[in-house]
Amino acid sequence: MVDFGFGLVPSSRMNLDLFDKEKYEELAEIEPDVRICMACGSCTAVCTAGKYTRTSLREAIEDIKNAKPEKALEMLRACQLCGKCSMVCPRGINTRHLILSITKVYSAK
Amino acid sequence: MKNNILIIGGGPAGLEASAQLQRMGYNVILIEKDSVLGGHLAKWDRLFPDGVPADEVLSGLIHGTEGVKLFTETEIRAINRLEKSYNVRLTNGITVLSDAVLIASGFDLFNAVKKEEYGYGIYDRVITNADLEAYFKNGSDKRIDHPKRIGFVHCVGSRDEKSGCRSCSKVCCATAVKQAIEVKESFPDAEVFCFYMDLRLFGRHYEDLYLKAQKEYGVRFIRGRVAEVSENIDGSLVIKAEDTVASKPLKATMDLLVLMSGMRPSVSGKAVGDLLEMTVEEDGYFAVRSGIAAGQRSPLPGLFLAGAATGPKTLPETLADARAAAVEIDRYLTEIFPDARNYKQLVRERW
Amino acid sequence: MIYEGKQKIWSEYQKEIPDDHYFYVRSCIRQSFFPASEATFLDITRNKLGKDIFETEHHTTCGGIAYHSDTIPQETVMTIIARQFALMAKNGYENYVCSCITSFGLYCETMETWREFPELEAKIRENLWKSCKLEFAKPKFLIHASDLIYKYRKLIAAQAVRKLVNVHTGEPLKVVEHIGCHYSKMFPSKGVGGAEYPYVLVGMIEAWGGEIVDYPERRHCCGFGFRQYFIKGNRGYSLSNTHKKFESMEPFKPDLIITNCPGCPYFLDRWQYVIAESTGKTYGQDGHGIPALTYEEVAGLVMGYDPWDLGLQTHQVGVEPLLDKMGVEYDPAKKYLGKNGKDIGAPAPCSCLK
Amino acid sequence: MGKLYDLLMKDYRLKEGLNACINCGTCTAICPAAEFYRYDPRRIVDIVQSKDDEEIEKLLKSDTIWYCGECMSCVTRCPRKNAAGLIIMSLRNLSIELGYFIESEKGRQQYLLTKDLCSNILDYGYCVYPRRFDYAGHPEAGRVWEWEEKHLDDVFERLGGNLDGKGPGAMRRIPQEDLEQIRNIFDITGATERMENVRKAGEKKAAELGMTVEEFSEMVYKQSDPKHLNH
Repeated sequence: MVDFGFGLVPSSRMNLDLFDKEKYEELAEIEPDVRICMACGSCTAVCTAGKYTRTSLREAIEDIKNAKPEKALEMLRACQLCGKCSMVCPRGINTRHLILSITKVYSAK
Repeated sequence: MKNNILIIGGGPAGLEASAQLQRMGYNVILIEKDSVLGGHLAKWDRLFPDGVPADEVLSGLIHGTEGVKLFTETEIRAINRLEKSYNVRLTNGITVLSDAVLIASGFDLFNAVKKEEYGYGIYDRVITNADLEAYFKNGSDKRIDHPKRIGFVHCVGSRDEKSGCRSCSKVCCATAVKQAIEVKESFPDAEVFCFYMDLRLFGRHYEDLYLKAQKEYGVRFIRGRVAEVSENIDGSLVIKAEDTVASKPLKATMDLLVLMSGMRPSVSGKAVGDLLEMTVEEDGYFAVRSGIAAGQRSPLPGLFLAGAATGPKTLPETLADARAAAVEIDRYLTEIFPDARNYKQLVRERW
Repeated sequence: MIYEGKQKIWSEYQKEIPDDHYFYVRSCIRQSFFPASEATFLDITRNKLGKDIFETEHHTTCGGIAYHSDTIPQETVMTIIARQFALMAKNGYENYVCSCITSFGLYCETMETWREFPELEAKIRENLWKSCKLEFAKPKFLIHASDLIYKYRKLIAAQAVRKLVNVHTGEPLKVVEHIGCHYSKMFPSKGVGGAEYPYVLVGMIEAWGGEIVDYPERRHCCGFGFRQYFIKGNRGYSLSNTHKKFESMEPFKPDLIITNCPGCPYFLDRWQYVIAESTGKTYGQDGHGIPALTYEEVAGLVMGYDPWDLGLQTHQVGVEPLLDKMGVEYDPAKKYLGKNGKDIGAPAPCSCLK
Repeated sequence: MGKLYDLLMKDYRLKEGLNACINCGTCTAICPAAEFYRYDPRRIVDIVQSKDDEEIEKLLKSDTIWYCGECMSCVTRCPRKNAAGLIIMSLRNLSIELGYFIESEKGRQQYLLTKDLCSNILDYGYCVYPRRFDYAGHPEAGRVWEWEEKHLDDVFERLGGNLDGKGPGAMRRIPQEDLEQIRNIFDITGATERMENVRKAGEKKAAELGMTVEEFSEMVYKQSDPKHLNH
């Protein structure tokens, strides 16, 4: 193989065809409120961990829906489960339970 | 008080205004260019937010027009303003001397072919909101064959200066959410996506509909306008958008894509307006007399407007408009019109 | 795919193309990499179609590549363009035909900007006089050279000795068209067929007997990207965009790619080579690539020009499978000969791409 | 608010290219650069229309504005008739004028681009000149170019070209008087001055990095930090 000094580079395009519907249904089974997030960002705005690390529940939910669960787990790794997000969610999502559920479902191999 | 009132357009606005004015004792003449009454409502299956059948609403409206002189498949050939009244020649040969005229010419659905990059009329599985309603009503459309993934594209011919349509069409967001639910009811295994810029769910119960679509039907809402559509070798569609919440481009394969065609000013309404030299605003809809308090009055005395002739409206808004028009017409015909000596002055003061 | 739907759109984007008397301006990239294409174009228009098409040795680059690599100011490129236009007028022409798509787009943009900002036009007029002592002029018609071939596609078909048909099966060849981005993406009305379903190349293929295949990434850029190619460190961008197109067209098994932009055939050709040599992947049959030709080359093939006179040997992707399908007679031994049969060697073989 | 924004607004490309953006993302959705770089043209437009000088300055000094390939595909898509590509061009223009371009790895490439492309134009009247397009620097040009490069005169003669010849034809020698006119145009429209400034900025940067101009050029030509790319 010839080395040209450059090569194909990775694409940022999210491919919804890769979305794992079964896994998502598994998550929605134990935490149905994952469906009702409006991506308003209130959770991220008040996130204690988000101040110092790249933590965002809003992004994590998006990542799951955009077929990037590994990124979702990364987004939640620094979460301390302080629960501030559950106080501000306009849809009343039990965010702590959602975070725990995401970790549980998507960490399992 | 048996003034003649001509109402142009047999859609919801025209029907409701006819019914109200008939009840007040006026002699109402309603003309409709199509062979059936109801306008777009006649082609719709169910209505947001609570899913009542359009047929039911329409038959209620038609029922109320008993006694109204109704001419279908009839348009205006010529219209002249006399001193106070309008002399109108219809295409069916009848001439009407009308003391007040109500234009309820409604809207046209945006011709989705014009949004070329979405491929309506080119790609087999791209349909419009109207096509989907027809499918719900008639139960068949060869383009809809057990789709597993269905996308809804908001803002087609709305909020789009490229297509010459800057304004929001108001009803499409709620229609998309309603149709997303219905399509999910028809195809429970399907994944359903809505691509939107802003969800404009402003009306009563609309937000509930949105919540229901997410919670009970698992509809996925993606904030990002669809940029282009193309066709795979198997006829499925590739759509591209940016998920603007994630700030990343995305693509998805769909078996069916529904374009939410917006509202455009009615072409036949515009033709009537041209006969009367009525002013239209930059957006193509008729101008009301002045400002937000003008209600249903046009700039011309005795000439009134109701419904989507003055811009996109929901059905309840259109009906409210029609009732308001009836009240204003009544006021005009009782307070201004009869006073022959002071007519001009009264028009100046009160029109 | 509903063909009539496309026809409807095509009918809405027809531009006026004058009948005769053209002022021809060359393309930097086409001259450098496909000189025979320009020669063929002039031969067809002059000698086969009998048109008056004039070229002056005094014209230069329009500066478009430098401009789109952000190395010269807008005022500079506009003054160079004004100079080109002035040369046209000076030689008594008003129909400006350019070989380059970057130029074409830039001319359209420049004329539009002048229309919108007359004070800028005045400035350029002054610049032109100061720098070149030339009188400012604007073309009556601005057309791309592919517009001309499109206009005369049926006359060319009438003179053709063969069609874009597989002589062994009788089936039409499957052709992918690739339109240069700057042809109509900025000003859809300036291109034949508009921006979404351009007809300029489709019309040629239809007239010459081929079958167009439309694939999902048809509208996507070849990935040239000016600075994204010229600098080695950026070439991953360019390569990856072409790769994306080939991955998308692969299932359609095209026999041929036809292009109207000078750069695209180079990139669609050479990036296939790089993909093959660095990853082992090829997109044609049995380890071959898919030939990416200029529209002049395709016109020349149907009109019976010798493939080596057309310069098809300067493509890295071998064209022989295409020539075999079309029933073109060629002498493999003459492929790399110089003028009058001079032996000038041959390129080294590729390790992967056939 | 807005000294840099005001400077940008002097650029006709910005006047043409910036209407009110509604952040719909149709530009990013189809942008070749948004897919292969860490890049989002929608956000660039949004930053410019915010008129926030601090953010605009960051942009002007960043790699971000150099990712666009100027294919202008975004222009076809925008529902508000914005042209993200033109906005990028005016940002790049200002970044060069203010000397900010040299701060970023991608911006720095202007040093080589300006030198090569402008000298091609001034010396030969072409943006691309085959004798200056070397196989060593362009291995992707293929074995066929490796061969052509060795036999350029013969290949051009064979293919009906007129390489460095008199009169019209492909790659003809453009008369000196015409090249003089192009030089005049460069002089009075600011291109010559820009070339000088870019050259000086590059040489200064090379000195700062303790490199010779050749070493600097080599680095600029080949360098590509993985941070530009998606993971």
